[in-house]
Amino acid sequence: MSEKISRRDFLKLASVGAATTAVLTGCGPASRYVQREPYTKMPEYTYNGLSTYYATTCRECAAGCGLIVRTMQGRAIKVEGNPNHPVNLGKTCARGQVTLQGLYNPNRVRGPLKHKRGEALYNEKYEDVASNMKWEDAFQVVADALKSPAEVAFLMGTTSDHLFDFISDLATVTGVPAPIRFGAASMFETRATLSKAAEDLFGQATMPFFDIGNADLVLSFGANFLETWISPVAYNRAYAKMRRGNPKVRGYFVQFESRLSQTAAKADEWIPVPPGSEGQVALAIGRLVAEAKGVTIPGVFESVDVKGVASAIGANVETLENIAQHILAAANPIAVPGGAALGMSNGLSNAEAVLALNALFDNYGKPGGIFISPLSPNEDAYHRPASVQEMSDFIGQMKGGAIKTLFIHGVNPVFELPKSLGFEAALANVGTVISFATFPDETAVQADYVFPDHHGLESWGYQRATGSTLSVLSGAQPVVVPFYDTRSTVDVLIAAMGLTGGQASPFKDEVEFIQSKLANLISQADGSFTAPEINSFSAFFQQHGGWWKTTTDLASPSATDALGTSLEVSASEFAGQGEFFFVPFVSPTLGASGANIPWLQELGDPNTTVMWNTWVEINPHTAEELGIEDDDVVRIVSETGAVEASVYKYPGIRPDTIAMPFGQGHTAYGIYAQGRGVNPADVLGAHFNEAGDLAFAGIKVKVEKTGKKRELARMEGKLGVYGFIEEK
Amino acid sequence: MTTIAKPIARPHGEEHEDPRQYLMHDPLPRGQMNAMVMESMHETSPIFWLITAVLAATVVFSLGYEWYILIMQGQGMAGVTRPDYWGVFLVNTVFWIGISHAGTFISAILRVLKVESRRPFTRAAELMTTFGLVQAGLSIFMHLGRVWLVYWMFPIPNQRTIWPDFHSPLMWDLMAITTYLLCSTMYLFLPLIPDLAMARDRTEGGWLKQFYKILALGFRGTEGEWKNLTTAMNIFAFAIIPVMFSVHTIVSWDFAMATRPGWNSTVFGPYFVIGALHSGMAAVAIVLFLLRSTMKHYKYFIRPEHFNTIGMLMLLVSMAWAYFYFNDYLVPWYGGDVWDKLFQEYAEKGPKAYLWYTMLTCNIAVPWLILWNRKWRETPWLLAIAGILINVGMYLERYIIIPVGVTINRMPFTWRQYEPRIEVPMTVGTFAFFLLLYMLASRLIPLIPVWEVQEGQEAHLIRKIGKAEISTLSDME
Amino acid sequence: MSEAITLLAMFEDIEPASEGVEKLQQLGLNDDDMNVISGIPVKHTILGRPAAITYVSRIGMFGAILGMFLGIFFIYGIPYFYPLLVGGQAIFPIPQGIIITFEMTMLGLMGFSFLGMFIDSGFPSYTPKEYTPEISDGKVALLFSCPVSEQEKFIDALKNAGAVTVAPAEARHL
Amino acid sequence: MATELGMPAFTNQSQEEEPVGRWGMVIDQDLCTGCQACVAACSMENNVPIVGEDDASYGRYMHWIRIERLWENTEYPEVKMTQFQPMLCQQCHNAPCEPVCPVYASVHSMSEDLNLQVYNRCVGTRYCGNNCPYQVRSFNWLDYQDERIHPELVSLHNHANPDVTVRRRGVMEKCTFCIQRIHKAEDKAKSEGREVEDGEFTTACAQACPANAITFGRLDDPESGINKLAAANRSRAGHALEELRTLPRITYLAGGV
Amino acid sequence: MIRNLFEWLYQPIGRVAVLITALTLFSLAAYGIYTVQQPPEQPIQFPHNLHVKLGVQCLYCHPGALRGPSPGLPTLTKCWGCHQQIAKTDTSPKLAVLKDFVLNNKEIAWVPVAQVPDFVHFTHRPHIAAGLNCERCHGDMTQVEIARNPQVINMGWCLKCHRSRAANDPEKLTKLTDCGTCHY
Repeated sequence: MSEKISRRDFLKLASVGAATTAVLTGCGPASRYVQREPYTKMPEYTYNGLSTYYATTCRECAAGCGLIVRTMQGRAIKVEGNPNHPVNLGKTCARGQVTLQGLYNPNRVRGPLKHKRGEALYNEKYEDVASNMKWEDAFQVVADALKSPAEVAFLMGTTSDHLFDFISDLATVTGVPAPIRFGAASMFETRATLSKAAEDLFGQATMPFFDIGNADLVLSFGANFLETWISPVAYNRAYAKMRRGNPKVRGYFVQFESRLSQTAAKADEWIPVPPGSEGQVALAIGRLVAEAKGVTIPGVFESVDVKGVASAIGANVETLENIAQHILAAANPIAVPGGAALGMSNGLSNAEAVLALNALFDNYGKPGGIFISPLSPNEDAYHRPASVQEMSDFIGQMKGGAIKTLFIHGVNPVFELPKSLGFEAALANVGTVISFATFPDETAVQADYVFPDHHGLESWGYQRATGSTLSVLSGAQPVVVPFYDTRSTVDVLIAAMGLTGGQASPFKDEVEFIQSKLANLISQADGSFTAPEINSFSAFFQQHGGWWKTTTDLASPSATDALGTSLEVSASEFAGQGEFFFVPFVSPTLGASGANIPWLQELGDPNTTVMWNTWVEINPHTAEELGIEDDDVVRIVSETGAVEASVYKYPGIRPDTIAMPFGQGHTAYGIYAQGRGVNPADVLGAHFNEAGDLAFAGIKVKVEKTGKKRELARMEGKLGVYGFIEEK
Repeated sequence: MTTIAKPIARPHGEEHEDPRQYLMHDPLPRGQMNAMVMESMHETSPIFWLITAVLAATVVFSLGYEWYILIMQGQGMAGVTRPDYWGVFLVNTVFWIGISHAGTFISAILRVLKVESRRPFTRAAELMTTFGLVQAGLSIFMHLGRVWLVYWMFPIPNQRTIWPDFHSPLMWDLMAITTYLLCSTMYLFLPLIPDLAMARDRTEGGWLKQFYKILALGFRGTEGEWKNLTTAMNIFAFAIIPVMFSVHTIVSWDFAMATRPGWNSTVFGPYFVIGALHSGMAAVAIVLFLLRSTMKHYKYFIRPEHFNTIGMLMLLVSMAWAYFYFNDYLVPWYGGDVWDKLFQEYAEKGPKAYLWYTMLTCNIAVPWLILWNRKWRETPWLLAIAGILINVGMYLERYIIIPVGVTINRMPFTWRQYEPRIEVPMTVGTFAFFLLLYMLASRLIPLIPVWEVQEGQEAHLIRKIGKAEISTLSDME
Repeated sequence: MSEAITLLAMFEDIEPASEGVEKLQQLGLNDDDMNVISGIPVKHTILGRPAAITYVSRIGMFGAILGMFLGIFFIYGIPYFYPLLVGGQAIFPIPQGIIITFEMTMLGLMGFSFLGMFIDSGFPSYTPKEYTPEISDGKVALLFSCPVSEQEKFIDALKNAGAVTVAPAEARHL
Repeated sequence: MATELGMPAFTNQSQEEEPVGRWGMVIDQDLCTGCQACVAACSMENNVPIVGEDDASYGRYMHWIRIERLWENTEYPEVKMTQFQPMLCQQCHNAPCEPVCPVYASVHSMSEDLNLQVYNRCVGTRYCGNNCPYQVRSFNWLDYQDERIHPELVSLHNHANPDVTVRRRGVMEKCTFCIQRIHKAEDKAKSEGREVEDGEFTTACAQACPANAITFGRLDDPESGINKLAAANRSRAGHALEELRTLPRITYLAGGV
Repeated sequence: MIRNLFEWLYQPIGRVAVLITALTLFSLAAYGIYTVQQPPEQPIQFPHNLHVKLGVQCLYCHPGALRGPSPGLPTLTKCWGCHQQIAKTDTSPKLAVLKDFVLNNKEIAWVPVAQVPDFVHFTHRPHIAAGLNCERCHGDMTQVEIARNPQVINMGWCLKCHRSRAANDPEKLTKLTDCGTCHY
């Protein structure tokens, strides 16, 4: 496509864009990429020594924050938040900041590959293996697979983006089964449980939205919304608003969790409750509040025995009563369920109990209360990611050999799924595994073909943002030319469909498909902008980093009988016969898939300040009883497996509980990830809650000494933080 | 000489039977004495050269190679880290500067005070000063992160039109150490000239002859030459004392000026000076013991009376050191600033507490137990052992102040322990280099200032000469 | 006087040497025409000779002043020409000035005394000189020059005074 | 232990007779959630290298800004963590790090009233790091950014910020308040013939902070955001280690109250 | 014999040796200085003097100087923009080089002449804005063919000009002599 024309309409568009926002730039659809020009041949719109800024969307997690990437001479050099983007309002989390180190990561799949399953994608010196086939042949491979639509399956990441839409359409057109979305993030967020609970109470299977920002009292039952939960940046902002948004009232914050998580560290009160008891606690509090209010005890709270609960969590009743008093004093309190509380055999009832507590607070659809998250502009209904139950069913199909070809994109199930589910074994029964992985992750290693997709910063697309009060469709555009010989998966599929001989794709390329999805928005009045025709609209779409409604359309849930129905919160069952509850949690810094980013590895975990490795949190008293010292390597034995990691004597955890971060323990995935730490998913058993989510916190483990010692890299100086007198 | 036979009225003769045990009262013919010194210089056993070779190898490896690694790889090769930005290299610097204080102390202060027993070992001590300072300078350079840019610290005109910052204690340090090194070297050379002339006269041909001839500068010993020499020596003797004190005071200011708990102390100046003398005197004792037991004829020149002098000085200095340390300890302890308290607690109860206790034992208990008895003081090997222990103690003292103490700052979050890495071989290297220099020097220059000894002996003999009535020593000099 | 000859008289000890000096003086030899060479410093009063003049201390003083000005320039001059601010410090500080000035003064003093010793005694000089190695072995030499015509008289006088040898001094390389 | 030490003392600031700085920062510890976004942003903006596990565990991490936390009480169940405290160069007016540098490598910027660290002038005496009460100076112990030693950095260095010098071994470095951004903004303002306005630009850490705990702006403009913020929270406002009278330019707002 | 030490000096061979050594050292030094003073080898021997005499403004080929840190070096399109319309382009043998570049669509890898080290953050814009003309630092291009540095670019040279230009304005002087103005 001719450069000149493209530049001209770029300049035209840019001038318009410049009128609205000075720094944002968007390429017209005609010129696909910013050419990564050498110093001597600069495109006229990149000035020598001056930066060009491109708006795009962060692909590090499913939240869909808007980014502005500063580029210079064709290189992306800094990520900044998009100030106008409703999700993050110009802010970013650590993972968003270092997404560049994914883009320029030393270990990426450099081009289409055919390789033997299990063979590493880089040598022992971590030099990537070169591409060994042409894209044309790659298209043919995909095409052959698509010739028998019934026997293929698509496995995708948590994010609901244009690729998901494309493949869904593909499913309707060619009859391939609907794509399955999954990710460790959604697994630990227990999204299925949340939407199931919403369905039970509001009659609407959707993602509830917790308006923490406008609340003045937050009871969080295991929801670690300041870490990696649904939309960290949005919830961090909401937290700030809750604390200091109202100059007169400082919001109060209580966390019920078995360990002092980063979120709990910011709470005014941390109530260390044993895993699985959150539901009863919620009910008990509800009963106390109702009593204090002097209203008739609603049916939900009748059956609960407050004293029993109090003793069960090792707190005295006064503690709960104080909280009840806080609730009475609060104008608009809110209770948030999440995290380990839901990843239990009784997770669903826990969630429902907490939602019922909100019903008692009577905050449904009120500011500082619970809403139903708005759908994205071009979204027909809420498609939640698959629960682990569904994944295990899917694995069943794979085992059964029903799937001849498996397409995997944006997810690393070999690493993320519990070993006990046997995904890796099931792959053996799949004829062809085609991975679109950008990075040489474990799943790509198990694939027959790797047809690498671009990194998020090199690719077009849009993404449905969660965690915003507005209905947001976040737009992405390439900020640099692809660094390696990668292809956008949509383009690959389009090309392949052309070769199947069957139904060819109606679209010329990815951009055209995206435009088709935007078509119905161009003249919507309540949007952030309108345009006469699609080309300029999609140019604006890139310049603004997306399109969103200007007015909030948070639906208020209709939960008339939330309080009426009696709710039986059974005690949660724990698999395995260890003496310790085992609470895995997503590493706040690494996230589920950040282990290959050097700077994420070097960031200290907020609570333990540990870098570069996996640690086991054990209460100092427990450690003393077991005769374990800091940095001792212990073996965590569950019914299904065992892992070995160094001990961090962590004061902020129940003596009967041990915790471990998820995110490390890769066996591939590049120089910075491989062979570092362990993966707690290896000890998780295949146990599910009523909603089909993995009961990841629902196991008990044994702790065995190994006699080995491996020093944890901690930012803190132990001498100062824990004192030097005890030092040997 | 005729006059030697004369019986001598000794001021302090009563308590000792045989006056001949005092070097000053046991003169030999001057020619013989010169011969003894020359012989001790030039008669070398193969073992000597063996040791020299070993030392040289150590220097090449531990200083040369390891330093090359350090420069190429960066300071990370050493054990320094946050907050222990300073490590063993600076410990060595302080230690060696401390050692170097003995020479000046003995040869300048004792010269000014006219302590007669100083005469035979002034030069041995001055050599320690110069060679010790060489090690100190090297250690500072090892410590620098970019040593190849060290000339930026010299006040020289440059195109950058930017000069060193004399606000910085390190600049004071640079000035002071440079001054001290230059002056002590000159001060070493001045009294050496007549002995070099003597060596020149007693050497026949060969490069040594040339060597001595050049260094002796054509000294003959005319009245004018002597006058100039003695005048210069007197100026030095008086002027170098304040310089010596200033040097170690300024070294202590490197630490005392810092806004760190435990360092920011007013007593550091004198405390460091006395500490320097402590280790210095001890080192002199060791060196004298070595010289006496290895060098030929030195049993004549270095006698128990000298060890007695050194021993008394050591005891005195040790007591003074204890006094200053108590000062430095008591004030923060009583003052009760939380950070200062933690600084002390860390030294006493922290993981490195054993160093603290060893330090106190070596620096106070050892000298006080050994040196109170004259008989023991006059036992060279005992004194040497005491000296070694004291030096261990003083090294630990510096170690506790710098790498151990620097762990404690006002940001408890950063407190970490320091473990030396490449510092260990390089420290060994500096010690080897010091010994090497000393051994080589002992082959080239007379370690005994013969003419001073002879002068002293003359002084003790002469009663009535020519026109002048001599009643006291001071008239003689 | 006609042409002079330089003689070197060797004495076993200082006392005869001083007598020798006295003899020469009695014979009317000028103090400037004689010099005593000894292995150890001998005070002039012992020999009954006028004190030797030395400029070392004056040169040293000059050096001290020079060093002081250099120090003052370092601490006050440089910041004047190239002012740079560092936290909480005056551009022209007094206490630091004292330190630097002190060190430079001392360096100047000693450095110049050292040089002064060289300059004043004409070191280094490797030209042939009247000298004999025995001097460093304890002998005391009396070097003087007298008219050739009267040399016998002087020699006898010194012999009486206890000179071991009195011989024409030949200048030799040391 | 940690309790008796406590965090740096917070006292009401008494700021008469003290020179007003030019650039300042307000950090609200009540809002800081310890999420490390500022650290990542700072490192990306300023080419701060990673040092790897071994050196990091020995305390050689190069972070220009670190999130500190201590324990008020380590006894279960009354466990209490102190508020997260982002610790970065306080840009003191009377900076203890400056006068001790023998070569003017750590020098005060008279025009911006910041502490400068001139990398190319540094000879590595490390006195400044020693003398910094906040221990926020990091030293390049090894060649962490040398591509010959770390070939994997060749591709990673594509995102190196050309406005910031890449440091080599033996050089001290520290937070600069993103002086390259200050200069960009001033240059822009100058080209438009005006003064830099408050909030016209901000530092990388403040820009990233999701909870808006970090605010950066003009200190000499009484109407600026930071001054307003500090005034509004006078009761919580204080400086780290104020007793040292280093006159830091960063005001901390105590959290948890 | 002090002479003995330097005996060899009095032999003719010794003197010759000394002479040779001295000459070598001197010529080495001279060569070193000469090389750093020479303009680097450029892909095209671009005659600045000619173009300037033809009235081409500096900023035409180095436009970045007006708005940013680096002035930039002209790209092929820029050269060709004029030269394709100039008859001389086809005839002149010197311009064959340029044609060759164009026809093979190679980039011209100009070698920057006036460079500062990476720890110096120099921006052209304020200097132009301050009314400095290019030859103030880059020399009179009507005189030279290949661009060369009229002087050694070092800190003293920068500061000299900064001081002189801000002599009467203390605030400006502070700003212009501040370390942080160039080094960060």
